[in-house]
Amino acid sequence: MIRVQTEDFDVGAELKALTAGNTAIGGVALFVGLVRDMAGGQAVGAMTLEHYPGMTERQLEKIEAEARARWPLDATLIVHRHGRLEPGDQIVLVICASAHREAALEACAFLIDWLKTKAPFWKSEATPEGPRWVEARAEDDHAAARWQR
Amino acid sequence: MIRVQTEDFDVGAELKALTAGNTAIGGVALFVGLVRDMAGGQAVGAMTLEHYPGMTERQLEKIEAEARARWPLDATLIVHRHGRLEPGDQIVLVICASAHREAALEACAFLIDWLKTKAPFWKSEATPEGPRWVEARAEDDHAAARWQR
Amino acid sequence: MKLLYFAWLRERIGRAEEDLAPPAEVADVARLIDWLKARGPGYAAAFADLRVVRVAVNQDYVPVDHPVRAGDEVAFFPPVTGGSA
Amino acid sequence: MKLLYFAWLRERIGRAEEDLAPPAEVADVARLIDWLKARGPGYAAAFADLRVVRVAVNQDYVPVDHPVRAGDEVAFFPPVTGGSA
Repeated sequence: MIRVQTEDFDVGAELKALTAGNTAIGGVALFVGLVRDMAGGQAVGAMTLEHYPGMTERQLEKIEAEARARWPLDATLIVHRHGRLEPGDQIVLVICASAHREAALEACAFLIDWLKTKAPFWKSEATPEGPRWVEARAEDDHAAARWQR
Repeated sequence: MIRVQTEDFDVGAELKALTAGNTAIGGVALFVGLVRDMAGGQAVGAMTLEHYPGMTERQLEKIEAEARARWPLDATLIVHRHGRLEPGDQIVLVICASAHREAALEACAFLIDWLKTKAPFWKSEATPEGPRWVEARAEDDHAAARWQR
Repeated sequence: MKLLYFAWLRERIGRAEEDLAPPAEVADVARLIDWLKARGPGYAAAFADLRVVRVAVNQDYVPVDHPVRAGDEVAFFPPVTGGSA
Repeated sequence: MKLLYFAWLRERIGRAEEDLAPPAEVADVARLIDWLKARGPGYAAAFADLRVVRVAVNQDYVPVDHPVRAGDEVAFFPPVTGGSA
Protein backbone atom coordinates (compact mmCIF):
# COMPACT_ATOMS: atom_id res chain seq x y z
CA MET A 1 0.00 0.00 0.00
CA ILE A 2 1.28 3.48 -0.74
CA ARG A 3 0.17 6.90 0.43
CA VAL A 4 1.35 10.43 -0.36
CA GLN A 5 0.08 13.00 2.10
CA THR A 6 0.77 16.25 3.93
CA GLU A 7 -0.43 14.89 7.30
CA ASP A 8 1.86 13.19 9.80
CA PHE A 9 1.61 9.41 10.31
CA ASP A 10 1.46 7.26 13.45
CA VAL A 11 4.11 4.53 13.13
CA GLY A 12 2.62 2.32 15.85
CA ALA A 13 -0.89 2.51 14.38
CA GLU A 14 0.38 1.80 10.84
CA LEU A 15 2.33 -1.22 12.10
CA LYS A 16 -0.70 -2.63 13.92
CA ALA A 17 -3.02 -2.08 10.95
CA LEU A 18 -0.58 -3.75 8.57
CA THR A 19 0.11 -6.87 10.65
CA ALA A 20 -3.26 -7.34 12.41
CA GLY A 21 -4.65 -10.84 12.02
CA ASN A 22 -1.74 -12.16 9.93
CA THR A 23 0.05 -14.65 12.20
CA ALA A 24 2.20 -15.88 9.30
CA ILE A 25 4.35 -12.77 9.81
CA GLY A 26 7.52 -13.40 11.81
CA GLY A 27 9.44 -10.20 11.24
CA VAL A 28 8.64 -6.60 10.42
CA ALA A 29 11.29 -4.11 9.31
CA LEU A 30 10.46 -0.42 9.47
CA PHE A 31 12.27 2.70 8.40
CA VAL A 32 11.27 6.18 9.47
CA GLY A 33 12.92 9.21 7.88
CA LEU A 34 13.06 12.39 9.96
CA VAL A 35 13.93 16.00 9.12
CA ARG A 36 17.42 16.77 10.41
CA ASP A 37 18.41 20.19 11.69
CA MET A 38 21.78 19.91 9.94
CA ALA A 39 22.54 19.25 6.29
CA GLY A 40 26.00 19.43 4.77
CA GLY A 41 27.28 21.00 7.97
CA GLN A 42 24.78 23.87 7.82
CA ALA A 43 21.91 24.58 10.22
CA VAL A 44 18.52 24.03 8.62
CA GLY A 45 15.13 25.28 9.76
CA ALA A 46 11.90 24.26 8.12
CA MET A 47 11.90 22.60 4.72
CA THR A 48 9.34 22.27 1.99
CA LEU A 49 8.96 19.06 0.06
CA GLU A 50 7.57 19.49 -3.46
CA HIS A 51 6.46 16.48 -5.48
CA TYR A 52 4.94 15.47 -8.82
CA PRO A 53 1.37 14.35 -8.11
CA GLY A 54 0.46 11.39 -10.25
CA MET A 55 4.01 10.35 -11.08
CA THR A 56 4.83 10.01 -7.38
CA GLU A 57 2.04 7.50 -6.79
CA ARG A 58 2.89 5.68 -10.02
CA GLN A 59 6.58 5.36 -9.09
CA LEU A 60 5.87 4.31 -5.50
CA GLU A 61 3.49 1.60 -6.72
CA LYS A 62 6.09 0.32 -9.19
CA ILE A 63 8.78 0.26 -6.50
CA GLU A 64 6.49 -1.54 -4.07
CA ALA A 65 5.52 -4.12 -6.72
CA GLU A 66 9.20 -4.69 -7.50
CA ALA A 67 9.97 -5.37 -3.81
CA ARG A 68 7.07 -7.80 -3.56
CA ALA A 69 8.30 -9.61 -6.67
CA ARG A 70 11.83 -9.95 -5.27
CA TRP A 71 11.10 -10.97 -1.67
CA PRO A 72 8.37 -13.09 -0.03
CA LEU A 73 6.53 -10.26 1.71
CA ASP A 74 3.20 -10.53 3.51
CA ALA A 75 2.55 -6.81 3.72
CA THR A 76 4.21 -3.57 2.66
CA LEU A 77 3.52 0.10 3.26
CA ILE A 78 5.14 3.26 1.94
CA VAL A 79 3.97 6.64 3.25
CA HIS A 80 5.70 9.79 1.98
CA ARG A 81 4.80 13.27 3.13
CA HIS A 82 5.07 16.51 1.17
CA GLY A 83 4.62 20.17 2.04
CA ARG A 84 6.21 22.09 4.89
CA LEU A 85 8.15 20.12 7.52
CA GLU A 86 10.13 21.14 10.61
CA PRO A 87 13.29 19.53 12.07
CA GLY A 88 12.27 16.38 13.94
CA ASP A 89 9.18 15.83 11.77
CA GLN A 90 8.61 12.47 10.12
CA ILE A 91 9.02 12.49 6.31
CA VAL A 92 8.77 8.92 5.13
CA LEU A 93 7.74 5.51 6.45
CA VAL A 94 8.53 2.12 4.94
CA ILE A 95 7.23 -1.11 6.48
CA CYS A 96 7.94 -4.62 5.17
CA ALA A 97 6.50 -7.70 6.88
CA SER A 98 7.51 -11.26 6.07
CA ALA A 99 7.64 -14.74 7.55
CA HIS A 100 11.42 -14.30 7.58
CA ARG A 101 13.43 -11.41 8.96
CA GLU A 102 16.00 -11.40 6.14
CA ALA A 103 13.30 -10.69 3.53
CA ALA A 104 11.75 -7.95 5.66
CA LEU A 105 15.10 -6.23 6.36
CA GLU A 106 16.41 -6.43 2.79
CA ALA A 107 13.17 -5.27 1.19
CA CYS A 108 13.01 -2.32 3.59
CA ALA A 109 16.57 -1.23 2.72
CA PHE A 110 15.82 -1.71 -0.98
CA LEU A 111 12.71 0.47 -0.84
CA ILE A 112 14.32 3.34 1.03
CA ASP A 113 17.33 3.32 -1.30
CA TRP A 114 15.02 3.47 -4.33
CA LEU A 115 12.80 6.14 -2.84
CA LYS A 116 15.86 8.34 -2.47
CA THR A 117 16.72 8.09 -6.15
CA LYS A 118 13.43 7.49 -7.98
CA ALA A 119 10.51 9.05 -6.09
CA PRO A 120 9.92 12.54 -7.55
CA PHE A 121 10.29 14.68 -4.44
CA TRP A 122 12.43 17.79 -4.09
CA LYS A 123 13.50 19.39 -0.84
CA SER A 124 13.88 23.11 -0.37
CA GLU A 125 15.58 23.93 2.93
CA ALA A 126 15.26 27.17 4.84
CA THR A 127 18.81 28.24 5.71
CA PRO A 128 20.10 31.44 7.33
CA GLU A 129 20.91 32.59 3.73
CA GLY A 130 17.38 31.85 2.51
CA PRO A 131 15.74 28.85 0.86
CA ARG A 132 18.03 26.41 -0.94
CA TRP A 133 17.18 23.41 -3.13
CA VAL A 134 18.87 20.33 -1.75
CA GLU A 135 21.23 18.68 -4.22
CA ALA A 136 21.10 14.94 -4.82
CA ARG A 137 23.94 12.95 -3.28
CA ALA A 138 26.06 10.68 -5.48
CA GLU A 139 26.09 8.16 -2.59
CA ASP A 140 22.36 7.74 -2.96
CA ASP A 141 22.77 6.63 -6.56
CA HIS A 142 25.44 4.18 -5.42
CA ALA A 143 23.17 2.84 -2.68
CA ALA A 144 20.37 2.29 -5.18
CA ALA A 145 22.72 0.81 -7.78
CA ARG A 146 23.67 -2.12 -5.51
CA TRP A 147 20.14 -3.48 -6.01
CA GLN A 148 20.48 -3.49 -9.83
CA ARG A 149 20.57 -6.89 -11.47
CA MET B 1 19.19 0.96 26.16
CA ILE B 2 18.15 -2.65 26.73
CA ARG B 3 15.16 -4.20 28.50
CA VAL B 4 14.12 -7.78 29.19
CA GLN B 5 10.49 -8.10 30.20
CA THR B 6 7.34 -10.22 30.14
CA GLU B 7 5.08 -7.26 29.26
CA ASP B 8 4.29 -6.24 25.69
CA PHE B 9 5.84 -3.07 24.25
CA ASP B 10 4.36 -0.16 22.27
CA VAL B 11 6.50 0.37 19.16
CA GLY B 12 5.19 3.87 18.46
CA ALA B 13 5.76 5.03 22.04
CA GLU B 14 9.28 3.54 22.15
CA LEU B 15 10.14 5.25 18.87
CA LYS B 16 8.90 8.62 20.10
CA ALA B 17 10.70 8.32 23.44
CA LEU B 18 13.97 7.37 21.73
CA THR B 19 14.02 10.14 19.13
CA ALA B 20 12.27 12.97 21.04
CA GLY B 21 14.24 16.20 21.00
CA ASN B 22 17.14 14.85 18.94
CA THR B 23 16.88 16.63 15.59
CA ALA B 24 20.29 15.31 14.51
CA ILE B 25 18.54 12.01 13.70
CA GLY B 26 17.72 11.57 10.02
CA GLY B 27 16.79 7.91 9.87
CA VAL B 28 15.43 5.30 12.24
CA ALA B 29 15.44 1.59 11.45
CA LEU B 30 13.22 -0.68 13.49
CA PHE B 31 12.72 -4.41 13.61
CA VAL B 32 9.81 -6.10 15.34
CA GLY B 33 9.77 -9.88 15.77
CA LEU B 34 6.37 -11.56 16.01
CA VAL B 35 5.27 -15.07 17.02
CA ARG B 36 4.35 -17.02 13.90
CA ASP B 37 1.62 -19.66 13.86
CA MET B 38 3.77 -21.91 11.67
CA ALA B 39 7.27 -23.21 12.28
CA GLY B 40 9.00 -25.79 10.11
CA GLY B 41 5.71 -26.45 8.32
CA GLN B 42 3.90 -27.32 11.57
CA ALA B 43 1.07 -25.40 13.22
CA VAL B 44 2.14 -23.77 16.48
CA GLY B 45 -0.03 -22.46 19.30
CA ALA B 46 1.36 -20.58 22.25
CA MET B 47 5.07 -20.63 23.00
CA THR B 48 7.12 -20.07 26.12
CA LEU B 49 10.37 -18.19 25.98
CA GLU B 50 12.86 -19.11 28.72
CA HIS B 51 15.97 -17.03 29.31
CA TYR B 52 19.03 -16.74 31.54
CA PRO B 53 18.47 -13.72 33.80
CA GLY B 54 21.69 -11.82 34.30
CA MET B 55 23.50 -13.25 31.27
CA THR B 56 20.73 -12.01 28.98
CA GLU B 57 21.12 -8.41 30.09
CA ARG B 58 24.92 -8.73 29.98
CA GLN B 59 24.92 -10.10 26.42
CA LEU B 60 22.38 -7.54 25.17
CA GLU B 61 24.46 -4.71 26.61
CA LYS B 62 27.60 -6.08 24.95
CA ILE B 63 25.84 -6.43 21.60
CA GLU B 64 24.41 -2.93 21.84
CA ALA B 65 27.83 -1.47 22.73
CA GLU B 66 29.37 -3.30 19.78
CA ALA B 67 26.79 -1.79 17.38
CA ARG B 68 27.43 1.69 18.77
CA ALA B 69 31.17 1.21 18.31
CA ARG B 70 30.75 0.12 14.69
CA TRP B 71 28.19 2.66 13.45
CA PRO B 72 27.54 6.34 14.22
CA LEU B 73 24.29 5.86 16.13
CA ASP B 74 22.40 8.53 18.05
CA ALA B 75 20.14 6.15 19.95
CA THR B 76 19.54 2.41 20.22
CA LEU B 77 16.98 0.25 21.97
CA ILE B 78 16.65 -3.51 22.37
CA VAL B 79 13.56 -4.93 24.08
CA HIS B 80 13.20 -8.71 24.37
CA ARG B 81 10.25 -10.44 25.98
CA HIS B 82 10.19 -13.76 27.79
CA GLY B 83 7.42 -15.95 29.21
CA ARG B 84 4.29 -17.17 27.46
CA LEU B 85 3.48 -15.69 24.04
CA GLU B 86 0.68 -16.33 21.53
CA PRO B 87 0.84 -16.24 17.71
CA GLY B 88 0.80 -12.61 16.59
CA ASP B 89 2.41 -11.39 19.84
CA GLN B 90 5.47 -9.18 19.67
CA ILE B 91 8.70 -10.86 20.89
CA VAL B 92 11.55 -8.49 20.20
CA LEU B 93 12.11 -4.88 19.23
CA VAL B 94 15.31 -3.31 17.88
CA ILE B 95 15.54 0.41 17.11
CA CYS B 96 18.62 2.18 15.71
CA ALA B 97 18.60 5.92 15.05
CA SER B 98 21.34 7.76 13.16
CA ALA B 99 22.00 10.87 11.14
CA HIS B 100 22.35 8.53 8.15
CA ARG B 101 19.96 5.81 7.04
CA GLU B 102 22.71 3.35 6.04
CA ALA B 103 24.07 3.25 9.60
CA ALA B 104 20.60 2.83 11.08
CA LEU B 105 19.63 0.02 8.67
CA GLU B 106 22.90 -1.90 8.95
CA ALA B 107 23.10 -1.67 12.74
CA CYS B 108 19.50 -2.87 13.03
CA ALA B 109 20.20 -5.92 10.84
CA PHE B 110 23.43 -6.59 12.78
CA LEU B 111 21.65 -6.51 16.14
CA ILE B 112 18.82 -8.81 15.15
CA ASP B 113 21.25 -11.31 13.58
CA TRP B 114 23.32 -11.36 16.77
CA LEU B 115 20.30 -11.61 19.04
CA LYS B 116 19.30 -14.76 17.18
CA THR B 117 22.63 -16.44 17.85
CA LYS B 118 23.95 -14.94 21.10
CA ALA B 119 21.09 -13.83 23.36
CA PRO B 120 20.35 -16.70 25.78
CA PHE B 121 16.66 -17.31 25.02
CA TRP B 122 15.05 -20.67 24.30
CA LYS B 123 11.65 -21.20 22.71
CA SER B 124 9.35 -24.04 23.63
CA GLU B 125 6.44 -24.29 21.19
CA ALA B 126 3.08 -25.84 21.93
CA THR B 127 2.34 -28.22 19.04
CA PRO B 128 -0.51 -30.72 18.54
CA GLU B 129 1.99 -33.38 19.78
CA GLY B 130 2.86 -31.40 22.92
CA PRO B 131 5.57 -28.89 23.78
CA ARG B 132 8.71 -28.95 21.67
CA TRP B 133 12.00 -27.09 22.11
CA VAL B 134 12.76 -25.13 18.96
CA GLU B 135 16.08 -26.09 17.37
CA ALA B 136 18.55 -23.42 16.30
CA ARG B 137 18.79 -22.85 12.57
CA ALA B 138 22.16 -23.10 10.83
CA GLU B 139 21.11 -20.11 8.66
CA ASP B 140 21.05 -17.95 11.76
CA ASP B 141 24.70 -18.72 12.45
CA HIS B 142 25.48 -17.84 8.84
CA ALA B 143 23.55 -14.58 9.11
CA ALA B 144 25.49 -13.63 12.23
CA ALA B 145 28.82 -14.76 10.76
CA ARG B 146 28.66 -12.21 7.95
CA TRP B 147 29.23 -9.48 10.57
CA GLN B 148 32.45 -11.12 11.83
CA ARG B 149 35.64 -9.25 11.13
CA MET C 1 1.54 18.71 -25.19
CA LYS C 2 1.43 19.34 -21.45
CA LEU C 3 4.72 20.50 -19.99
CA LEU C 4 5.49 20.40 -16.26
CA TYR C 5 8.43 21.95 -14.40
CA PHE C 6 9.49 21.23 -10.81
CA ALA C 7 11.79 22.69 -8.14
CA TRP C 8 14.40 25.12 -9.53
CA LEU C 9 13.40 24.43 -13.13
CA ARG C 10 9.94 25.73 -12.25
CA GLU C 11 11.49 28.79 -10.58
CA ARG C 12 13.79 29.60 -13.51
CA ILE C 13 11.08 29.14 -16.13
CA GLY C 14 8.60 31.04 -13.98
CA ARG C 15 5.70 28.63 -14.26
CA ALA C 16 4.73 25.14 -13.06
CA GLU C 17 3.01 23.98 -16.24
CA GLU C 18 1.89 25.04 -19.67
CA ASP C 19 0.24 23.62 -22.77
CA LEU C 20 2.34 24.04 -25.90
CA ALA C 21 2.15 22.74 -29.45
CA PRO C 22 5.73 22.38 -30.74
CA PRO C 23 6.18 21.93 -34.52
CA ALA C 24 6.28 18.40 -35.95
CA GLU C 25 10.09 18.27 -36.19
CA VAL C 26 10.29 18.44 -32.36
CA ALA C 27 10.04 14.65 -32.22
CA ASP C 28 12.07 13.72 -29.15
CA VAL C 29 13.02 15.08 -25.74
CA ALA C 30 16.39 16.48 -26.86
CA ARG C 31 14.78 18.51 -29.66
CA LEU C 32 12.00 19.62 -27.31
CA ILE C 33 14.62 20.99 -24.91
CA ASP C 34 16.37 22.87 -27.74
CA TRP C 35 13.04 24.31 -28.86
CA LEU C 36 12.18 25.39 -25.28
CA LYS C 37 15.61 27.02 -24.75
CA ALA C 38 14.90 29.30 -27.70
CA ARG C 39 11.72 30.57 -26.03
CA GLY C 40 13.51 32.83 -23.57
CA PRO C 41 16.30 33.32 -21.02
CA GLY C 42 14.36 31.55 -18.22
CA TYR C 43 14.17 28.39 -20.29
CA ALA C 44 17.80 28.74 -21.34
CA ALA C 45 18.82 29.02 -17.67
CA ALA C 46 16.69 26.05 -16.65
CA PHE C 47 18.23 23.81 -19.31
CA ALA C 48 21.79 25.18 -19.13
CA ASP C 49 23.22 22.03 -17.53
CA LEU C 50 21.43 18.89 -18.68
CA ARG C 51 23.43 16.71 -16.28
CA VAL C 52 21.11 17.93 -13.52
CA VAL C 53 17.86 17.69 -15.47
CA ARG C 54 15.67 14.58 -15.38
CA VAL C 55 12.81 13.93 -17.79
CA ALA C 56 9.59 11.96 -17.47
CA VAL C 57 7.18 11.33 -20.34
CA ASN C 58 3.73 10.28 -19.21
CA GLN C 59 5.09 9.89 -15.64
CA ASP C 60 7.91 7.46 -16.44
CA TYR C 61 11.61 8.32 -16.52
CA VAL C 62 12.96 8.52 -20.07
CA PRO C 63 16.31 9.30 -21.74
CA VAL C 64 16.64 12.39 -23.96
CA ASP C 65 16.24 10.39 -27.19
CA HIS C 66 12.75 9.33 -26.12
CA PRO C 67 10.04 10.40 -28.62
CA VAL C 68 7.47 13.05 -27.70
CA ARG C 69 4.17 13.67 -29.43
CA ALA C 70 0.98 15.70 -29.11
CA GLY C 71 -0.98 14.67 -26.04
CA ASP C 72 2.09 13.64 -24.03
CA GLU C 73 2.71 14.88 -20.50
CA VAL C 74 6.39 15.84 -20.39
CA ALA C 75 7.98 16.80 -17.07
CA PHE C 76 11.40 18.32 -16.36
CA PHE C 77 12.95 18.33 -12.89
CA PRO C 78 16.24 18.05 -10.97
CA PRO C 79 17.55 14.76 -9.53
CA VAL C 80 15.15 13.78 -6.76
CA THR C 81 15.88 14.44 -3.08
CA GLY C 82 13.02 12.83 -1.19
CA GLY C 83 13.18 10.12 1.44
CA SER C 84 15.39 11.16 4.29
CA ALA C 85 18.97 11.12 5.51
CA MET D 1 30.33 -23.65 42.25
CA LYS D 2 26.89 -22.62 41.06
CA LEU D 3 25.58 -24.71 38.17
CA LEU D 4 22.66 -23.60 35.97
CA TYR D 5 20.75 -25.64 33.38
CA PHE D 6 18.34 -24.28 30.78
CA ALA D 7 15.72 -25.59 28.34
CA TRP D 8 15.97 -29.33 27.66
CA LEU D 9 19.17 -29.67 29.68
CA ARG D 10 17.19 -28.48 32.70
CA GLU D 11 14.42 -30.96 31.91
CA ARG D 12 16.79 -33.93 31.49
CA ILE D 13 18.77 -33.13 34.63
CA GLY D 14 15.58 -32.43 36.54
CA ARG D 15 16.63 -29.15 38.13
CA ALA D 16 17.33 -25.56 37.14
CA GLU D 17 20.32 -24.99 39.40
CA GLU D 18 22.42 -26.49 42.13
CA ASP D 19 25.49 -25.72 44.23
CA LEU D 20 28.20 -28.35 43.92
CA ALA D 21 31.81 -28.66 45.02
CA PRO D 22 33.65 -30.76 42.44
CA PRO D 23 37.09 -32.11 43.41
CA ALA D 24 40.18 -30.05 42.57
CA GLU D 25 41.07 -32.08 39.45
CA VAL D 26 37.85 -30.85 37.80
CA ALA D 27 39.71 -27.81 36.51
CA ASP D 28 38.00 -27.02 33.20
CA VAL D 29 34.57 -27.23 31.54
CA ALA D 30 35.30 -30.53 29.75
CA ARG D 31 36.29 -32.26 33.01
CA LEU D 32 33.29 -30.72 34.77
CA ILE D 33 30.99 -32.24 32.13
CA ASP D 34 32.62 -35.68 32.56
CA TRP D 35 32.26 -35.41 36.32
CA LEU D 36 28.56 -34.39 36.00
CA LYS D 37 27.78 -37.24 33.54
CA ALA D 38 28.91 -39.72 36.20
CA ARG D 39 26.34 -38.33 38.66
CA GLY D 40 23.36 -40.08 37.03
CA PRO D 41 21.43 -40.94 33.87
CA GLY D 42 19.74 -37.49 33.67
CA TYR D 43 23.15 -35.79 33.46
CA ALA D 44 24.40 -38.41 31.00
CA ALA D 45 21.36 -37.76 28.78
CA ALA D 46 21.76 -33.99 29.00
CA PHE D 47 25.42 -34.13 27.94
CA ALA D 48 25.12 -37.00 25.43
CA ASP D 49 25.69 -34.76 22.37
CA LEU D 50 28.03 -31.88 23.14
CA ARG D 51 27.51 -30.37 19.67
CA VAL D 52 24.20 -29.01 20.95
CA VAL D 53 25.43 -27.85 24.35
CA ARG D 54 26.66 -24.30 24.94
CA VAL D 55 28.55 -23.20 28.06
CA ALA D 56 28.83 -19.89 29.86
CA VAL D 57 31.17 -19.21 32.78
CA ASN D 58 30.24 -16.15 34.79
CA GLN D 59 27.71 -15.22 32.09
CA ASP D 60 30.12 -15.20 29.13
CA TYR D 61 30.31 -17.85 26.42
CA VAL D 62 33.37 -20.09 26.78
CA PRO D 63 34.89 -23.10 24.99
CA VAL D 64 35.12 -26.45 26.81
CA ASP D 65 38.81 -25.97 27.68
CA HIS D 66 37.94 -22.89 29.75
CA PRO D 67 39.01 -23.22 33.42
CA VAL D 68 36.41 -23.50 36.19
CA ARG D 69 37.00 -22.87 39.87
CA ALA D 70 35.13 -22.59 43.16
CA GLY D 71 32.80 -19.59 43.15
CA ASP D 72 32.19 -19.66 39.40
CA GLU D 73 28.69 -19.58 37.91
CA VAL D 74 28.67 -22.22 35.17
CA ALA D 75 25.65 -22.53 32.88
CA PHE D 76 24.79 -25.22 30.33
CA PHE D 77 22.16 -24.73 27.64
CA PRO D 78 21.24 -25.54 24.02
CA PRO D 79 22.00 -23.20 21.09
CA VAL D 80 19.85 -20.12 21.59
CA THR D 81 16.56 -19.58 19.74
CA GLY D 82 15.40 -16.13 20.74
CA GLY D 83 14.68 -13.19 18.50
CA SER D 84 12.13 -14.06 15.89
CA ALA D 85 11.71 -15.48 12.41
